[in-house]
Amino acid sequence: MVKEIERAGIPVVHICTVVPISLTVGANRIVPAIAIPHPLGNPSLGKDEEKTLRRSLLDKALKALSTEVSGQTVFEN
Amino acid sequence: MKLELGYIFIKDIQFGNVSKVEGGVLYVNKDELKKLVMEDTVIASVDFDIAKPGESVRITPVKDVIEPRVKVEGTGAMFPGMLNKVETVGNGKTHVLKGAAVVTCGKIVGFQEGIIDMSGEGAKYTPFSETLNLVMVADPVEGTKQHDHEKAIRMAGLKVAAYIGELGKNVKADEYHTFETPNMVEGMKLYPNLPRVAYVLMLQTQGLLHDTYVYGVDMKQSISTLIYPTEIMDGAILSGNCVSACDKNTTYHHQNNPVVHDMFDAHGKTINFVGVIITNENVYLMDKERSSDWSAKMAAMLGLDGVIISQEGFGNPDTDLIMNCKKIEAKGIKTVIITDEYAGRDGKSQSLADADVAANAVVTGGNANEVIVLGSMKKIIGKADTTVVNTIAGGFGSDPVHGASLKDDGSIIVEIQAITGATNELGFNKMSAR
Amino acid sequence: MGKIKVVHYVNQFAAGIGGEEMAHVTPELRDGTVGSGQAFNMAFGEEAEIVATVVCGDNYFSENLDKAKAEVLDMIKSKSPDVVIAGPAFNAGRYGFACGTVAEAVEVELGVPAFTGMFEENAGVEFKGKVVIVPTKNSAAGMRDAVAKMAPLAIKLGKGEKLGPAFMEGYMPGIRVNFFDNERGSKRAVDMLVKKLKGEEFVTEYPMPDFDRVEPNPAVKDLSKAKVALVTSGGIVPKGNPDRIESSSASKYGEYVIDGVMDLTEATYETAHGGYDPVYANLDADRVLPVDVMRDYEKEGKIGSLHGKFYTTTGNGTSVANSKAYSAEFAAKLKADGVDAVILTST
Amino acid sequence: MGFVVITNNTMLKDKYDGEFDVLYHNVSLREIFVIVRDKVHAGHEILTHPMSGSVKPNETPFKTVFITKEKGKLNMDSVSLIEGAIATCDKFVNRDIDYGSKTEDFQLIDLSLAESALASLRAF
Repeated sequence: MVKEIERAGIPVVHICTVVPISLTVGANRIVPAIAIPHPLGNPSLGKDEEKTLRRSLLDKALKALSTEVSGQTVFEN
Repeated sequence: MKLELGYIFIKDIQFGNVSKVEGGVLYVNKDELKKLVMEDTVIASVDFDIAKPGESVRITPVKDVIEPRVKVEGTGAMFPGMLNKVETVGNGKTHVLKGAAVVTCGKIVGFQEGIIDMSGEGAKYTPFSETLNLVMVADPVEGTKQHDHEKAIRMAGLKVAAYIGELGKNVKADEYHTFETPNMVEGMKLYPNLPRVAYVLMLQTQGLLHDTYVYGVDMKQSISTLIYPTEIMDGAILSGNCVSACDKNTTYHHQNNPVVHDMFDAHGKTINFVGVIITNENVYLMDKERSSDWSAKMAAMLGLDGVIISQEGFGNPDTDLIMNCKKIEAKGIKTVIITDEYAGRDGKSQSLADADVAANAVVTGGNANEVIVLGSMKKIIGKADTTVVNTIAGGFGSDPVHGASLKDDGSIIVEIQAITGATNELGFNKMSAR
Repeated sequence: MGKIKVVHYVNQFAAGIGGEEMAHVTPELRDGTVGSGQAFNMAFGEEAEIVATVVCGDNYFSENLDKAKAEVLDMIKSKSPDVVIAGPAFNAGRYGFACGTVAEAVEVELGVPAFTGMFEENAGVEFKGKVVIVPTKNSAAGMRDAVAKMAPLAIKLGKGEKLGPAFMEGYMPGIRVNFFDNERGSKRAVDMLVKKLKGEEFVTEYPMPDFDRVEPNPAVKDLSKAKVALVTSGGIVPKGNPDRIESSSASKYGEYVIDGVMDLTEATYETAHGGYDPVYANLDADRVLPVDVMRDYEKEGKIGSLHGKFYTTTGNGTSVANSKAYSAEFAAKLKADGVDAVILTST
Repeated sequence: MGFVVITNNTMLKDKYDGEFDVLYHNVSLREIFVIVRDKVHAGHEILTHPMSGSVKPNETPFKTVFITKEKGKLNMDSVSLIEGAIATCDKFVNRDIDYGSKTEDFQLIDLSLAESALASLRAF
C-alpha cells in the first residue's frame, strides 16, 4: 500500500508499530508507533497527555515528510 | 567410517511353516511372530497380513514402516540403544531385505493417520505401494495408557523387523554397495578442490506421538550433534512419530535417507560429503534458538561450503527450518532447504508458516492440502471405518463441498496429507509443486 | 456433448464503446461475442463457444466495486457458463483489476472456473496467487498471441479438468499445483546445491515473496501550504461499518468524507479490523487515525489543509503488501485530488 | 524468568493450576490464539511455538501456549509467530469432527506437547 502511494508520486510517511514490517513492505519514511492496538495513543495516559503523545508522533511524521531521504529511513527522534 | 550394504532382493512374501529367505522369497511363520510380539504383556492381540504391489488393498491407520536389515559384520546391532545395546553401528557389513517392509498398523489415540493403498490413484503418492508389506495389526490390553500403547507398538514393529532381517544374515546378497566417510583431514586431502558439503537433518521432537530417538535418546533432550551417514543406515535413528502421515519420516525413510544416498552418489564427483548434523524441532522457542545456533556453529566448525537442510512435520518446524537456513547462510555457507507445503486445497494460501529472503533455494515435496479420491478396495488391512477415515488428518466428518471423507461404496475423499509419506520432506518422492 | 459454454468479460474499450470517456458505462449483457470474442470463437473451433459477453466500464467497476461485482456476477450466472474468460487486459491497470476481481469472484461465488490474461507489469497481476493469469503482450496488438495461449486453457477448464502447474500450462506462477517431477526431491536438492555453490543460475521451487522497492519522492517543500491526507491499514470506519469492510481479507478499501469532523469519538467511529484487540480503537479512533491532531495542525497553519477524505483498509501488518491493485487505485484518486503528502498509519 | 500459560485444556489446568499461573479459557483453539495475540500486542513474549506438534489446527480442539509473565517491548518474533498461527488456522477447513469420547486423547497430546517444553522453561 505504502509503495503504491509513493509510486503515484506522493511523498508518504508510514507510522507503524512493527518497524521490520514497514521495512519489508517498502516504506521509505518510517516513524515507529506506540503499540499495535493503539499505534497513536496510550490508554493508560490521561486524555490531554495522550493527545500530546499523539502530537509528538505526528510532529515526527511531518518532519519526515519535509526531510529529503535517499532510501528507507526510520525517524526515531 | 565404512559400511557395506548387501541387498537381497525380495520378490515375494508368503506365510509358511519355516521362516526363511530362499530364492528371493521371504517365508514367514506367523505364529512365531505372534509369540514374539505377545511377549509384551501390554499387547492383547496381534495379527499379521501381507499386502503386495498392485493388489486391491488398503492399509490404515498406518503408524510406522520399517525395512528389515541385519548386521553381518562390524560393531553394534540393529536399532542400537532401543532394541540392542548402545554400541556404535555404521561400520562393517549389513544385509537388507530390499523390497520388503514391516508396516505397523492400529489405532493409538484419537488422532488417526496414514493410508497406504497398494493400487489405484493413492498408490502413486506413497512409496510403500511398491514394497512387499508384512503388516502387523496389534491391540493393547484394556486400560493401557496412551504412552505405553505407543511404545508397545513401536517396539513390536522393531522386534518384528529385526526378526525378519535376521533371516537374511547368512543369505548371499544380490548386490553390494559401499559407503565410506573418511575423517575430516583425510577427506580434505582426498578432494581438495571439491566443495565441502554436509546434511542438516531435522528431527521432530515434541512429545507423545511426536518423538524421534537416536541410539535410544529422546532427541528433544539433545543439542544438535554429528553422526556418520552410515550409522543412520544401521537404524541409529528411529521414528516415534504418529501424527503427520504425509511429512513425517518413518523409520524406513531414515534407514533409506535419500539425501544421504544422493550425497554419497555425488561424493567425490561434485561435492565432498563431510557428514550429517542432526538437530531437533522442539516446542520451546529458546530450544529452537539454541539448536539452530548449534547447527550453524557446527557447520562453521566443519569448514563447510554448503548444506542441505531437511524438515519433518507441519507448522512449527517451518520456524526451525528458517532459523537453520538463516543462521547457516549468515556464516557464508550456502543452503538448500527441503520442505512441503500447506497451500490450501486450491493452492492459493501461503504455503509456509515462516519465510525469509535467505531461503532462496527451496525444494518442495508438494502441497499436502490437495484433495484426491481414493477408490474403494477389495480388502482392508486394519480399519477403514468412519472413526478412522473421517478423523484422519486430511479427512473430514462433513464438508460443504465433499461431504464426509468415507463414502458408502468404501471410496475415500481426502487431502493427500492422509497418505503415508506423500509429501516427504527428505525428498524421498518425485512429487513437487510449482 | 454440446459445445463448452463460455462467457466473456470485457471493458468498454475492448467492446468498442469508447475509451476513457466511456469508462463509466454500467454492466451490460450481450448475446454472443463482442470485439475480441470472435477471435476466441475461431480458436475454439467446434469445442467451445462464447454464448454471451458482459461489458462493463472500468471506472464504473472500480468505483462501485461491490455493486458492479454483484451485477456482473448475476449476468454471468444467468448464462450458466462452463468457463469464464475475463479480458485479456494487456497493460490497462483498472481493466486488469476488474478482470482479476471478476475471475476470482466467479470461481469463489459461482464455483465456475474462470481466468484472465494481462501484461506482467499490470497492477492486476497481484491476483496471480488467486486466479490463473496468462501473460500477454503490453497492448491489444498482442491479441492474437493472447488468444492462442488462452483458448486451450478455456477448453481445458470448461471440460472441468484440473490445470497442471504454471510452467506447464503457461500461466503466471502463483497458485501452487502438485505434479510428478523427473527426479526425486533429494536429487533435485543436491543438484540445486551444486549449482548454487558454483555460482550458476538455479530455480527455487518455492519463491519467497519478492521485495521490490520504490524510490522515495522528494520532501514536501512547504507543509504550511500542503494538502495532507490520512490513510490507515488499521480499519477505522464510521460507526456501524456502513460498507461492511471485512475484518481481515483486505479485498477492498473504504473511502470516507471527514469534512467538518474535528475528532473521532466512540459514538462516531470504530475499527473493522480483526487483527488486533479493538477495544482501544473503538473507544477513541484517533489512536489509529489521528484526525484530532491533524485538525489542530490545520488551525495552527502547520499544514495547509487536511484532505477531505480518508482511506481505510484492514490489511494486517504482514499482508499490507497484498493490496497493490486497490492501493494503486486510491493513490491515483489522492493524486487527482491534489494531495501533496500522505500519512499512513498501521497497527 | 516468569511464565504464564494460556490454555483451553482442562487436563493441563487440573494438573498444574497452583504450581504456576494457568489462564484457562473455555474457548476454541483459534480464540486461544487471539487471546495470545492480544497479550503479545500488549508486550508479552511467546515462549512456546503456538503451532506445537504436527497436529493440524482443524484436527484438535485443544491448545496451550506459554508466554512471559512480564511485559516488555513489543516482540517482533512473537507478533509474526502468532499472526502466522492465526493465518494457518484460517487456511484449514472446518472438518466437523465429533471428538466425542476421544476428547481425553486430544487433551493428553496437547498436555504432552506442553510438558515437552516445561523442563527447558524451568531451567531458565
